[in-house]
Amino acid sequence: QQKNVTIGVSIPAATHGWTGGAVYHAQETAKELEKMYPGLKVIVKTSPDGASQANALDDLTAQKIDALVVLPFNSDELTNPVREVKKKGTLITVIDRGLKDPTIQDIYVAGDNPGFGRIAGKYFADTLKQGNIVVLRGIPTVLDEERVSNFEKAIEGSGVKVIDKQYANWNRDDAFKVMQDFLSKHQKIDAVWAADDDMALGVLEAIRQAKREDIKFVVGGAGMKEMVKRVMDGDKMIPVNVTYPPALVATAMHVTAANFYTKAPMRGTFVLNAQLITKDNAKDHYFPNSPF
Amino acid sequence: MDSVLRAENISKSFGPIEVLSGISLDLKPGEVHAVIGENGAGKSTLMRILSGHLPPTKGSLHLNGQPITFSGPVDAEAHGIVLVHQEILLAPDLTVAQNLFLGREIRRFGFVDDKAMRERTRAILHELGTNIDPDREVSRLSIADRQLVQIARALLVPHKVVAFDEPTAVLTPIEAESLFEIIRKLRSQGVAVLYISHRLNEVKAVADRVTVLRDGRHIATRGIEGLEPLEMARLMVGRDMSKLYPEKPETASDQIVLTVRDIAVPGYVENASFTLRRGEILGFGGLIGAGRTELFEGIVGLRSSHGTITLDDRNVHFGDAREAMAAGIVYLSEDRKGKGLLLQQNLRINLSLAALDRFSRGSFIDGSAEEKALDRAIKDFDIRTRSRDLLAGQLSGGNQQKLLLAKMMLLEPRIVIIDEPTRGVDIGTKEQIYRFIASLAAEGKAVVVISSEMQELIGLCHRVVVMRNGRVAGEVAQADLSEDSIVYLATGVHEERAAEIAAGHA
Amino acid sequence: MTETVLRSSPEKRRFNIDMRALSPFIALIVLMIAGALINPDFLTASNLLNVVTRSAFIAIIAVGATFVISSGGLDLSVGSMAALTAGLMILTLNSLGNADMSTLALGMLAAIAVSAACGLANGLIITFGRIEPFIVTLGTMGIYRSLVIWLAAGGTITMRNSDLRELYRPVYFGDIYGVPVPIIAFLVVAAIGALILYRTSFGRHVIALGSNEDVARYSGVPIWRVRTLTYIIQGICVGIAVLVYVPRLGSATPTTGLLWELQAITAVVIGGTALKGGVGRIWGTVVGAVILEVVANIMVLSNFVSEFLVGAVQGAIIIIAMLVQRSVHRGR
Amino acid sequence: MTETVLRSSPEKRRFNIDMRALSPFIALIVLMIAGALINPDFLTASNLLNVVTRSAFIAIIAVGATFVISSGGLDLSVGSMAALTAGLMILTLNSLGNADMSTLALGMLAAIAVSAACGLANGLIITFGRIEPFIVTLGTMGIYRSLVIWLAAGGTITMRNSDLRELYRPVYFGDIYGVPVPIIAFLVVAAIGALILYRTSFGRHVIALGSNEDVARYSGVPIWRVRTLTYIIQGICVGIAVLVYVPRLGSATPTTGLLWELQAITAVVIGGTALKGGVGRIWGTVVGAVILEVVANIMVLSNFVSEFLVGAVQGAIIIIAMLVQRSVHRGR
Ligand SMILES: Nc1ncnc2c1ncn2[C@@H]1O[C@H](COP(=O)(O)OP(=O)(O)OP(=O)(O)O)[C@@H](O)[C@H]1O
Ligand SMILES: Nc1ncnc2c1ncn2[C@@H]1O[C@H](COP(=O)(O)OP(=O)(O)OP(=O)(O)O)[C@@H](O)[C@H]1O
Ligand SMILES: O[C@@H]1[C@@H](O)[C@H](O)OC[C@H]1O
Ligand SMILES: [Mg+2]
Ligand SMILES: [Mg+2]
Repeated sequence: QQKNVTIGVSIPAATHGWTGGAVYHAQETAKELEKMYPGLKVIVKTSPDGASQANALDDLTAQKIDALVVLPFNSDELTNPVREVKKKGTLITVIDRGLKDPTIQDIYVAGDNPGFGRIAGKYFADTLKQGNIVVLRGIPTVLDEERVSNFEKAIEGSGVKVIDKQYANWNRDDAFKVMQDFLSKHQKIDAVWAADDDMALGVLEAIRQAKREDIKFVVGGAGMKEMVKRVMDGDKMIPVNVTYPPALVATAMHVTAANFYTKAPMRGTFVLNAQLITKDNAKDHYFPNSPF
Repeated sequence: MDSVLRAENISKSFGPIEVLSGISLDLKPGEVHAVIGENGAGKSTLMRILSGHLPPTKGSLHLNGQPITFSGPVDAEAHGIVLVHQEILLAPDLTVAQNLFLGREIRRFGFVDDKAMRERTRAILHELGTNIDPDREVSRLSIADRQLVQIARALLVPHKVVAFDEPTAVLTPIEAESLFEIIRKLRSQGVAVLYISHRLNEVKAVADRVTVLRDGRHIATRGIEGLEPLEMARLMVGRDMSKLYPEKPETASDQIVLTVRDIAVPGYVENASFTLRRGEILGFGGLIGAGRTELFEGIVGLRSSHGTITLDDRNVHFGDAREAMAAGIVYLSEDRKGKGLLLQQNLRINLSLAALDRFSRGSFIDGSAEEKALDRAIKDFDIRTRSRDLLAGQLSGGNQQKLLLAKMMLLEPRIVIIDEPTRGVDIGTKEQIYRFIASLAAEGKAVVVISSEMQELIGLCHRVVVMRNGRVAGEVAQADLSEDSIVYLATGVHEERAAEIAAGHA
Repeated sequence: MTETVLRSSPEKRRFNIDMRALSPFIALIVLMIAGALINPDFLTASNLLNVVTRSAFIAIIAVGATFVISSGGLDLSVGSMAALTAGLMILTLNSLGNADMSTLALGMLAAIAVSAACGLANGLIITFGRIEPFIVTLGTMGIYRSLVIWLAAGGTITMRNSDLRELYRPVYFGDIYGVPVPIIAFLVVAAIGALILYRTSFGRHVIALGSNEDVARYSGVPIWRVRTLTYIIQGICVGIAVLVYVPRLGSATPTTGLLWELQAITAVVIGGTALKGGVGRIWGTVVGAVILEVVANIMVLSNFVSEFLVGAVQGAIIIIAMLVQRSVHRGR
Repeated sequence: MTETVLRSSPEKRRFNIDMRALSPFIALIVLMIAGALINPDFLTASNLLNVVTRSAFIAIIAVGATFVISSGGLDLSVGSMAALTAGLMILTLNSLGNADMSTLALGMLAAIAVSAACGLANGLIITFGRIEPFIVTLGTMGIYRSLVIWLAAGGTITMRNSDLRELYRPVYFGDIYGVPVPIIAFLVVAAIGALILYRTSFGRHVIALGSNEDVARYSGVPIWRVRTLTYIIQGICVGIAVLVYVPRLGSATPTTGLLWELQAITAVVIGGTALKGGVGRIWGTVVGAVILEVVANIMVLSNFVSEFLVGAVQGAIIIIAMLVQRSVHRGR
């Protein structure tokens, strides 16, 4: 006999590449799961900012959901609104950006923002050892701050020095402009950390235009397929990448659904560690059919 | 002779309010047909219907004997019917030449030919007796100049019928005379001219026939022979109008309330000095652009100015109109649409705007006190409005002037400066306003009247100061008041020569 | 026939006027019918209360924007101002540290003081610098936003004392006789706003200024003071909105209040206030804010729109809502 | 003695006008001096060329916005429209697939067609629906943006054929006698814009419409056509901007063109075009766009502003630039 379950999924709206990927995976997974488990209904909702996400949570609860899968816009802001949902007896799965109060969540599918910064930083310290680098950061948010501060911690003590950093909003165009200006300003730049593949693309274009030979490499992040391909092909400028797959939304949804339809109750933390993608393991991270 | 344009049984209602009922009028080529009537009689409305700006509610129009309906003013223009509006309808940001040719630009190779348009503008304006710079933005012209531009615009298209709605209200006699020349020329070319004016002497001088409206009804149409201004006034108002100007009140005292010494308004006025006494009506005369408006705007703080102003033996300087009002001085702008009234708001809000403090109970406005004040204003100033819910912009031109007067008088000022007090006001109301001004003086208030109507200055004022070119040219005492003495001071030359200069034949 | 001419006139016109003022309400009703058809849960009391409660922030800010816009101005900085105010308020609460009423009161006072000061700054630069409000408030939008980022060092400013948070919670989550506090707050703000705009000389001056600045000046309206005051009122409204906002999410981030200016202006315009000034409809504004929130709510409740297309449907609905309004007072 | 009757002073006025038109240039020069003082690299040819090249998109879009705004309208949808146009153009190129000139030409044609159609849609809804342009274009902004996101299925729309990319690249990165192509493009667009606005009846009608709609109507200006055309011109300008934009990064993302509307409007206003309509200054607009890009450039080149505060300094500089302009023509 068929079991009726409703899962609400609340994630940030597709405002740029990575979130776009997340929405894509959420929608695809929803269809997949509904086919897999008859009786299951998955409602995916996106919100453009923290306050709207809190609203969306209200509205999802109004539709009587059994479980909530949420990628919080912001840990601090969403902690209480998620707690409210929890109070109604809903199963809570949190993705990526954790809540202030971990007791709220039943399942946690962790992305690893500090790790994302740390691994990249470590790569710079190990590979470059010595030199001046510039950093392009994302949109002023907690996760951006976590990434950048951990990056800086990781290069501390090495000979690698950040000579300039600016926000480029996870945006190609902004990154292109900022990089152009960095190139005017600094006669010698040894490498660039762009903290996101969208930005890395803009950076590469600016370097190509300026025909500068001093920059040894650019590291982006989040594993956009074009970039992974270049790592795989051994592009000197893009030696590595750091994972941060938007597909973790899919993982979280699968785990949550399984909680209702398999015998074993799913509780606990599933960590998707940030991983360094190198030429050797790149093919494991290359999904030519994903939009991201 | 066949009529060129004929209106048959025209009625017009705005919502439930009927403002014209069953008007018939026929217009012959080569005649000047004047339409007169009190403020709010429906003259402008009739003109708008004839020129396609408004559709009639009932009745029909016939052009050269054929029934016709206009889809809009542009359509009417295409049929040779043009209207010079009572209010200024020009695009303020465009230059004079651009306005003249708006919607009918002269083109060369697909582009506008500014040079040609500028030349034609200059020529037409010259014909009108003015040298307005075709490249000047309209927003920077005086109202008089705007009116001339508007007339020029109407004359630019080929026309069979030209309607002038109070064209001379803002013009000085010299400019008016050039306009009459034009009108006579039009007539001689077989054009039919509709002419609205509250200056009945003008009507007598230019019109061939006169139609009188009252309360939206047709009262009479007469040939001009034997129809004297006095009779016109009687037909309009429905009673005898023998005496326009009241007795001048005695200048009660020699007590000087306001002394202005060496005041300058940068760019407009230099070294102006005069004194004003209690109970006095002081006139200010001069040609357009003499700087009278700017002088007083400077005094009351609406423009930056420097010099010495002494009010009751105390030196004062006003930073804005509010301070002047607090000191008991109010200034009524000549530009009632641009600076006097909020056209998009109703009568009540307009009436109380300057004197809101007087309508406040505690922190709040007392709506019923406002309503009462409106009742009183409608009565005292004889504001003809068929519904008190109208917006100020829906009042007829003359009634707007009355509303502005009522609004400023709520401040109970000691010194009243009225810029062009009777512009566009009908003869009956004129008389009321004159009596009102005289009574203000009789109460011991001091009144300044800035006017371009020589007769008004002579008939009303104790003394007239004349300005020329931004300076005080001289003063005419009561005993010497005459048109000639004012014109002499205003132009520096005697009258005939002044007319020549104005016409550009200098 | 003639006798009706004068008698019926005031009623008829009243009726017309009322239609204009009513049309946002009618658009709202049409929208609600649509909502009910799309999802029966829409009409539940709890959903409706949620929606109206949520609209409180924007509604309160938009009441202030009604003053600014009807005087012929514009304020793009309200969203950033809200973020800065929330940030400084939380920092004040954190530094005072206690979990008692007086701490809360002080924090609230600080919030209102900050937002009023931000409004004052906008007003002074606009009136004395004589620069287009669009540019000035675009500039201060950047300034206020940056200050939050800087205060938060790129991260978040969060209320630390959880007892204080509990104490403060009812300001968003509580209710009085079943009516949520935010709804009461926004009704009170709207009522006071309406009183000021429609019943005081200042309000009259605002409208006069927006209708025709010259006429206002020649009528002795203290232009500069009135204009500056509208921006201060806008600031205070932002402050009040923040008071209601902070207990909800308990923190301020660099993205707090993002695009609220657009929403506030939209609410004002939907409510029938013209962007060119001279007309101000407080109650229309409030309805406009509710409409915006209802549209968002329907988007979440409906299930047939791909998430990628939500923005498109939302945009289309707002345009359609305006068309509905238009057709209501087509007669004019 | 003629001057007795007429006392106009045309000389004085000429001078005034020129100062107004010149003031954005003066603000730019002041800014450039500041830039040079802050970092000597600022004045290098390569930096200046970069900056002006970058300003091309906004400048081109803002030329269109000058038409819309000086006719009394507003278009908030340009950023989304740019993204949608870029997306559809790339999809067209990808589906044609070849790496030759005719493919490119077809793609470009498609881009202009799409953006002109978007502009037409805006114009028709505004003129026939009689809704405030603010609301209509806010709505279409959401619609166009959503469509890109949907087309990209959340990801990125990228030019697939790398030979075609190489073929197309020079349109952004190439130069003619040392002048980068985008600079040439924007000068040509501005020149044509100026020609249309100042030298054709249509341009005259645009200004008349913005100055006083009633007057324009009575004068036989075809209001509806003129208004709709301004939005179509805006659309075409967006299309041209996209032609220059796409070869730069070869892709369209959901964030392409984000906030361009704000930048375009700011450029227009800095350039001296009033938001209320009736004045249009194409060259001022172009300078305004360059000013915006220079400010951003100086921010990155300077060493003493923390990245947290960049937005604040940027906002302050824009306000100061306007104050400089003001003081230049204080005389008025
Ligand atoms: N749009 C309107 N709505 C309502 N009433 C109007 C409207 N326009 C004019 N009226 C009314 O129509 C009547 C006639 O106005 P009209 O302007 O034709 O008078 P007029 O004879 O030209 O007066 P004046 O000499 O003062 O210019 C007035 O009572 C006026 O208030
Ligand atoms: N906005 C303006 N900008 C520049 N010059 C102006 C402006 N308005 C008026 N002027 C000019 O200022 C001068 C004086 O104006 P105005 O005609 O109002 O004087 P006036 O003596 O009050 O005359 P009147 O009252 O008969 O109109 C004229 O040369 C006029 O062209
Ligand atoms: O939006 C963010 C994305 O751009 C970044 O790369 O990873 C984390 C996401 O939240
Ligand atoms: Mg009239
Ligand atoms: Mg004057």
